[in-house]
Amino acid sequence: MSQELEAQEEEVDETGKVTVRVLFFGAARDAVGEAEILVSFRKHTKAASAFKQLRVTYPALNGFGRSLLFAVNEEYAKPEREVFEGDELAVFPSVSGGVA
Amino acid sequence: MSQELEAQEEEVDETGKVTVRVLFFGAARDAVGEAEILVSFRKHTKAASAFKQLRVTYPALNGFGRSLLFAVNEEYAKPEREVFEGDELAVFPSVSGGVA
Amino acid sequence: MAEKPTHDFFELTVEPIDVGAVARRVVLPECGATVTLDGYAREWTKGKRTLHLVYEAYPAMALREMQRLGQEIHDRFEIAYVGIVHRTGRLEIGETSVVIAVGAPHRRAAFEACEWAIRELKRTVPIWKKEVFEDGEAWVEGTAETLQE
Amino acid sequence: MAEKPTHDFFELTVEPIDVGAVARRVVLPECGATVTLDGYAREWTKGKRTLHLVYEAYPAMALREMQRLGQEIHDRFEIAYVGIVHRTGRLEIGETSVVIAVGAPHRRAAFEACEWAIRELKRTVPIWKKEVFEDGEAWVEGTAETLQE
Repeated sequence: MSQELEAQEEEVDETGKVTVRVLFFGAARDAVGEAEILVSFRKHTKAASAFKQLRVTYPALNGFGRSLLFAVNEEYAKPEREVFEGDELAVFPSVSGGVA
Repeated sequence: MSQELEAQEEEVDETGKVTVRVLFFGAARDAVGEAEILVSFRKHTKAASAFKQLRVTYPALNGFGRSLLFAVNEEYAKPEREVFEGDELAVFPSVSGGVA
Repeated sequence: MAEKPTHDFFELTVEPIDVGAVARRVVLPECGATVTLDGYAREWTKGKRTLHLVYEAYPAMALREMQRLGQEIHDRFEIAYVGIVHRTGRLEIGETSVVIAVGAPHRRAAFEACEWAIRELKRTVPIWKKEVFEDGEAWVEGTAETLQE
Repeated sequence: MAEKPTHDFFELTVEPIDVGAVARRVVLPECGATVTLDGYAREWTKGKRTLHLVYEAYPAMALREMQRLGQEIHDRFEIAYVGIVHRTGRLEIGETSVVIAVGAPHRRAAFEACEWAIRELKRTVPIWKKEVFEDGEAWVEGTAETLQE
């Protein structure tokens, strides 16, 4: 699966693919070792599927379990939301700003 | 009763009397027309009785009903507390400091 | 009465109150949050316009009651300190009449204690407010009807 | 979304936050109270010493989530405005990480709304805290486990 995703990354200009930016924050960025990447998915991929593929590519993300959150275009992503060309995805652990 | 109290005020040096200061605040001061007076009571007068006598002397205080508060020496007065020579009594409406 | 050192403060002042200075006067290493109530003179109340206010205190007793309140608040809530500064005299609209700052390790206790403190202050601390309108003035009635029973 | 003019403000900053300036930025004539939460870096947590903290935000989304929070708070509480300023970057012990100020005609709503706002901010606004200790550092885990269900 990891290879499949990487293969997609090399086919960004092919018909039937969409390319998006993916941002990682906080402990998720440390785990992945990247702050931002470009990734391609098949057209009509849903957000839930896109983030599942990212977990496969970056198994370190599985360490966060259910506390991992996903956003598309600066909003928490509904699972059925379709991912479009140029979207900005983000992956991060549950937030902890503010105070005690 | 008003005269009796006034009579007491003229006998401050007699044995069997105690003289105290009485302070009025807020709307109670406006009603009474005095900020501070000297008053004498019989020795062993309880706070409840002292304040009852003040209400007789200054009937305007009755307009406040149960919202009138009493203090002896900067503390809310227990009814049975005895009033001693030199005590500082205070009479005022329920408080309204602070904010909305 | 607590024997340990206290960071509490209780003051009356006729000068304008600097809310930030009160809120940040005490910052303790075991604390993570300060909740501050900034109370100020409201211009419009139920459609009636207030021009300015006058606060009057029975100063010595007001400070004693604030200190009593301070002792009780430590018994009731897990807080590190409480500070109260109340202004007296004439206040213009929008000027701060009272600031209550409560610092605590955790914010929940700070919120609860700060709200309790202002409720208790309005019930027991001898300070009175007079509202001055275009057509007169009036002392504001408190609501502590059963305080002394 | 409210059509009426708003006095709300939502900001991220790398500069030190002036709590008093945030608390007093908005003072409205129909208001009588502002409740402010000042959150700051705590030195001691469960016996462990923190040397300093680092806050990281997803800035554009953090501001969007704060604005969403602002809209919801007006639906839930009778308040006049809410303002939130959150600092990012390195913070020394005792420095303010977040200030939430809520102004209302009556203090009860201001307390409730301010406490709700910090709870919601910690649940949904994408900002993360890293604690730096003598012997290492650690991202602090949030608790929003079911946010996305």
